[in-house]
Amino acid sequence: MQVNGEFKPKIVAFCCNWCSYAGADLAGNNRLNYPAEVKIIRIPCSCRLNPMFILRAFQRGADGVILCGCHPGDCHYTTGNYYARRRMTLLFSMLDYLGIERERTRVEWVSAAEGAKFAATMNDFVQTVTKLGENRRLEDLRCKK
Amino acid sequence: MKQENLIDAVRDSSGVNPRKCMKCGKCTATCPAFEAMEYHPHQFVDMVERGKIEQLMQSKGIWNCLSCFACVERCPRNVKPAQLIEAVRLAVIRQQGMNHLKPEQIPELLNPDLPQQAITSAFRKYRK
Amino acid sequence: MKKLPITELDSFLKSLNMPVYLPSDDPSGQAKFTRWAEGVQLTQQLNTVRSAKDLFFPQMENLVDFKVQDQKIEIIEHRNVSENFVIFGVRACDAAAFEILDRVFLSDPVDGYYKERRDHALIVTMACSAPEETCFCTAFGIDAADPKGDVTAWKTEDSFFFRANTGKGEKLIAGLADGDESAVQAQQAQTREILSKLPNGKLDLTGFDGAHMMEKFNDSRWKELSEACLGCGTCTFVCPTCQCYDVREFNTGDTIQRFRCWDSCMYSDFTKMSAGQPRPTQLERFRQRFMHKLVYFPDNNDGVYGCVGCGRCLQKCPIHMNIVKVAKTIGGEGNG
Amino acid sequence: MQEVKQKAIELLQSGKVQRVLGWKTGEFFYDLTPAVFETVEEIKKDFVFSPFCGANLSKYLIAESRKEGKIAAFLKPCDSYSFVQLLKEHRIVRENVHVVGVQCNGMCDIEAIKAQGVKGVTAVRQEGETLVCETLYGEKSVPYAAALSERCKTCKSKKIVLFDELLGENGEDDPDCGRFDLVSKLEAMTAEERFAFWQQELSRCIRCNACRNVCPACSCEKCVFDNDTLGTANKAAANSFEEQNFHIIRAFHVAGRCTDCGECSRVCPQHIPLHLLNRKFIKDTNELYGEYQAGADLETRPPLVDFTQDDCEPSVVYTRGGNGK
Amino acid sequence: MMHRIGVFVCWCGSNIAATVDVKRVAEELGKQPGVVFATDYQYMCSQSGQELIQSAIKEHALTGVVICSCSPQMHETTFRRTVSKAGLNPYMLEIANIREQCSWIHKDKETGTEKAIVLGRAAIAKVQLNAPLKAGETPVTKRALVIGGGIAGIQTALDIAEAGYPVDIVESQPTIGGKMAQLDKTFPTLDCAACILTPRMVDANQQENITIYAYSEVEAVTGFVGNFHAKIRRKARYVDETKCTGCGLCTEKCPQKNVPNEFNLGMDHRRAVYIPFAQAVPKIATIDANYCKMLQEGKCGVCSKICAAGAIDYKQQDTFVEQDYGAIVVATGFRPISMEKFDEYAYSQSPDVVTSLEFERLMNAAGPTSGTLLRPSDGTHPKTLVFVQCVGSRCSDDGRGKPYCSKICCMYTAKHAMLCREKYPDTDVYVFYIDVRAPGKNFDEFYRRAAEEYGVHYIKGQVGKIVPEDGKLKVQASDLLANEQLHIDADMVILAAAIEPNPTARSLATMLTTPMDTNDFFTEAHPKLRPVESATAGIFLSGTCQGPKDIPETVSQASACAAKVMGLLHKDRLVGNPCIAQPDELMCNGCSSCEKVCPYGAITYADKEFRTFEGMKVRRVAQVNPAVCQGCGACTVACPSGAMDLKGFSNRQIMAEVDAICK
Repeated sequence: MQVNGEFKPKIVAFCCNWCSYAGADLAGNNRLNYPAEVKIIRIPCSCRLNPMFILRAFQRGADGVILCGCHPGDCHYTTGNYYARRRMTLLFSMLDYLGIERERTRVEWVSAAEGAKFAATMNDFVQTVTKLGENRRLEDLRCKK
Repeated sequence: MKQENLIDAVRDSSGVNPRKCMKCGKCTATCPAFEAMEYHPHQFVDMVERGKIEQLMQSKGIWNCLSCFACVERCPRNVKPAQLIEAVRLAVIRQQGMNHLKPEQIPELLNPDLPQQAITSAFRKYRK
Repeated sequence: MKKLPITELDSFLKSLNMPVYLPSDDPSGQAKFTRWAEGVQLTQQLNTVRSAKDLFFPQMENLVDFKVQDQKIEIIEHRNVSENFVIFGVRACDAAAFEILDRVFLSDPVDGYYKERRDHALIVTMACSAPEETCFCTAFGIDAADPKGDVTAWKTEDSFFFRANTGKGEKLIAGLADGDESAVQAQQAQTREILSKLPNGKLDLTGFDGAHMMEKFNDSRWKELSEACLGCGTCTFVCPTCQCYDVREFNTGDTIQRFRCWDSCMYSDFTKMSAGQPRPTQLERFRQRFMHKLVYFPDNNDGVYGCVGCGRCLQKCPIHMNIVKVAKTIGGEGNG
Repeated sequence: MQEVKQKAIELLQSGKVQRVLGWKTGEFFYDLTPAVFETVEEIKKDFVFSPFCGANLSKYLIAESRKEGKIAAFLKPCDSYSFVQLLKEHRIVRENVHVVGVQCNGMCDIEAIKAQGVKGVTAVRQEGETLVCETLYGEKSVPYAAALSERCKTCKSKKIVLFDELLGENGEDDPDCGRFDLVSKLEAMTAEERFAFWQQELSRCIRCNACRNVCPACSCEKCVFDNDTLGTANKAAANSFEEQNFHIIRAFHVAGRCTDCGECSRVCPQHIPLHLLNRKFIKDTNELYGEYQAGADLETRPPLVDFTQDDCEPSVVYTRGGNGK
Repeated sequence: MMHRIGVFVCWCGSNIAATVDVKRVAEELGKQPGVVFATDYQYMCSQSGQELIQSAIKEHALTGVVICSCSPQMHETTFRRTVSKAGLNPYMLEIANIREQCSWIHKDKETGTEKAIVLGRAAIAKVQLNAPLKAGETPVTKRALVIGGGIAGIQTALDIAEAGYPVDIVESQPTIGGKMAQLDKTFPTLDCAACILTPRMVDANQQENITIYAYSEVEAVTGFVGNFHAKIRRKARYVDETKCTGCGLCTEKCPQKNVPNEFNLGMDHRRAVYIPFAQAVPKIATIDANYCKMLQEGKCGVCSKICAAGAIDYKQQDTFVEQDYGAIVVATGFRPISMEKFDEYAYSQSPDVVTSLEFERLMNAAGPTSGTLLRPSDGTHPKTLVFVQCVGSRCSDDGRGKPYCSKICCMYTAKHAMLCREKYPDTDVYVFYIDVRAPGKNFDEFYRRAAEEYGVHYIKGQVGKIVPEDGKLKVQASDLLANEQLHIDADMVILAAAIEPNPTARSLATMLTTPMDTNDFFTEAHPKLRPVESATAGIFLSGTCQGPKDIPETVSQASACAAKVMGLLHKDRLVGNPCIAQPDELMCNGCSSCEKVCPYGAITYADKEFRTFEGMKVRRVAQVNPAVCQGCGACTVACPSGAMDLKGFSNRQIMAEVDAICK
């Protein structure tokens, strides 16, 4: 999205309820700033993230999608993030294979205690996606203004 | 150079954030050149933090730091005082313009009592 | 009859000063109708993978938008006014298919979207010189060596020959030099010779009519014919005469776009209603497609079959089930 | 070839099975249709096994194995992998199927023959390594190898993984078949080149669903792309996004389950090399999580429903494979 | 059905209102399709705020509620109760987090407001697709498991047991007691650790409701809150617990004398068969298989011969106990970090450089020197002692130490210094500190007494290096206040080593699926409001496994933890989470993908008959056990047909949120 001639990416962050969503809350508690372009969707576990949701986000105009979950081994549901890790690895690889910029998607493990990491991750991700510019390769023009 | 620019220059070239210092003094405790420095490592960090760069630049002590990196090695907060000192030296050298010391001049200046570390450090200081 | 050296096709198309669509090979080597521009070459292949119907009845088109602003809805209709355009190189079968589509879309109630495009089109057909074994246009009385259209074209070794069939066509080729018909006649004779040898060219369709409707409908062999059908839409989508569409909506976030898109009677959700699916199994869907083409359509349209024998479904069906096999299984004695 | 037909007759005559799943003759030599035969007469008249029996019969067994009585199915190596995968997913009632393994020397493709410039082919005969084609325009010859279906040129295995009886010799896996060569080639391209490649390929998609409907792994009761209540229905490939979306998700849904039978590419009326998507997933899972062949056995956990604690991170994509910068 | 949605925007005082224009948010969201009422209020969570919501629900016949406020982690439960009291299903509520994830991170009001509107829109989009949900119920096993038998575990177990519930303590060491048993005196009262701890150990042993599994480890835990199932490995002691009387004769006669005594931190030796200390509970001998000649070489058998009770059993094997529990308490404690990486302090070069815990043993009457302070190197009486604070604590460097303050060092160092000076007035005692942190009750007074009454030299500054030379320890340090570098020849140096969580905690956390922080301390469910619960329901935290603590704090947390456990065990049934997986049987094809990824084994399959156009057909379809499903959603993605969905986080709901956010 262009705001006053400046590109502001749309970022969808899927956060698992137990670690990363709480980590995002902690970032808030500690007043750690990160760009407002990041909007968080709460999911119970990183393994709830269906690849269809990621593609849907891109279709609807997202420029970057990030999944945050508990660190491997710390999943609230024991093994959810291990499955998420494989699914996302393969999906990202496929997107890359189709020539879609590989930096538009990311997975980061953020625990409930890592408010600072959450903010830093979001800052970095927004910066990366801003550099890439608007998502053109996986866009649905019908959904663009 | 303006004051703020100097502070930024020192912070940038050292890559050190002096605010991380918790003032434990372990750097000073560990410094082998303690006696030769009018501003001891922990003070040095504090002065950078307070922006007293020009005062440090005029200090003789900065040339007495051996760059042994003991303070860097032992600092529990990863503050790296020696790198700040190096950055201040650089700031001084940059102001001197092209007044470089040539490597071949160094042997004449050498004193048998000078520690090896200081020679290495001298190269670092003057080849810039 | 007008004549144009092959080498001058580009300058001729350019001189027309309107959009021209012609079959051209895409990078994968398949022919498809492509908007002509400098460098777009006419294909050497017999026919395009998809028929020319796309140009009048595109696979998807928006009909109307419902724009949602807060709690209000604004309705925006899509009525694109077309400019005149030329479809160049339509084979006899596809040209005949236009007439079938016309019967559907131009009869009352007229489909405005289709009519708009149809009215603005000039059709330049291209006679066949090398039919494939899958061709059976002759079964429907189509002469591939002398197709219809506003203008008919023949392509020989080095030249195109054009004959105008309508006033619009006349104007289109008015600027070209006259040419001798003998080359065309020679080619026609040769083509007709091949056409007479087409393996399915004499497909016997007797009995496929309204009078035998229930007999055909209740034939027990639909089961074995439909057994292997995958229920995909390949045959319908490559077919030049299939004209069914679905109307669906897409929510872009602030606008509901109502669009229509090709549908296939082979799909399990075809004509699905709130009460359910009127043709619940693949057998019924399969039967529908062929009954429509061979019985219902001619019964309602002066005996005109809903097939032009282009052979695309014979080539493309993943399991090689097609209208010829159906006609031969359920149809007339003459198929032997 | 006659041996196969003989076996079909024998099985039916002996009462061992009540039906036979095989291929039925067509109008031409190449347009064979999968068919269920119930009488010896039908078999004698129409059963055929030839180099044009490309269609994978396994998927039909989902429905056929649930019917009364036992059915004999003739499965080629490729088909047998699909069969085992379907068994693994509890889609086929095993006891109702009598599997006859048939060896295959690679199936021919009429489109490959036509791509050699042969038009109007009406009949064909094999003479050594050559296919002699009778056409409307006289006789033409094509090397047998050139007539092979694309997928058969990089055949991964001639092994029939499961059978009740076997006609001919069982073959073996061919780890050097080079089936990933094209994938590697694509990986080595830049992201821009890959994007251009796939745009050009996928833009031809007409969403006829042939790839999905033929796929033995796509055996869902209802596909997500047909599901109106789920909000994922997608009937027309309205634009490049929907083309990408459909094919990415379809490939993802069959990842770890796709046996690489190649039917998707065979049936695509637009010749989109869809198998290259599935092979990408297979290549990735092999490289990242260890070799895995769907349908090779009934026990091994497919890579997407498995994990190890030290699996690579998704960031591996940023640094791995072709230098897509 | 079109929902009638109410939107409630909370100011949270100025917490939200300062950077989000709440009025505009309410106004904008009020225009959204389906929204029939929108308002803002200062504190939605207050009594009057909740009443406002309730009256709006009734007045406007709302069918869905969106509250734009703080994180759902904070008040989701509160607001669910609120809407439920007004007659709405509690799951017809969605919360837009506009505080933690919006107002608190954005400084610009325009930015904050815009984002709050988007987040509100997403919540509205989601609530449109919400369906009333009803939670299932599961019974509660009225028994608790306490992992770790230190003072924290003992206290928690005693409190629970006294409330009448059975408790099992699993302790990996041969005796309960933990680190506190190794301490000499305790600050700030200077009462002896053993004197206050051992009676509690005995109580635990005698309490009828407590079963102590010492020398045991938790092998596996399955299940969920109220219904855990644990497998406990009882390691072979080679001594029959039912026969051993704890007379200790074997521990005197065992010929294997050179086993480093871990209770005294290796500063003296014990036998291969041993009882860690006199007051051990249970007081049962244990044979150390690594050193026992009989077990290693098959020769010896002395202990067996002299044991009157016939308790020695060289053939003993590990055994397993399996038990159901309603709640699990983690009390795995801490240990001092290794000093290996701190070469500058010469810990590995000189035995006279000791850690504080070692110093505790050197001062303890039951320790290796029987309570006389002697230099470990030569047994002489040290004259000059240097205490170094914060060794490895507050370190943000490359992984040598820990970034946190270990909390207890300031106080125990003051205690050590004070005790030294008291017992040996001829000593010079220096404490090098960065800050002295003494915020507890009577703590600062205690520290000041050390400095003022006992003449301990407190020097602000750190020790830079220690070099052992000529029997002395050359200490080089800084005195920041005098701006000097000090050189002290010390006889002994005592390092206040940072503490770290028990190394087994990480694997336990994985087993319990309980989150940990980067330092391997267990994370509490909320740092302020739920300090003794873990984020995993039914798992509670007691003592230093959650973070550094001194004894009084540990004990109070242990009791708080017990109270929470009792609260849980008191319930007969637990209302479950209704947000669980649900298969659409019409779409399920029974492929088993979902079952393979379910961590709880909640999915089974059944052959069911379905009416189709071709008659009745039997298909294999997935079934979810609602009592076992925890709602992670792994199955929903494994399912290719989308037949498996998650209530409360359905495919359509999440996609609606995506759409609303990207709009």
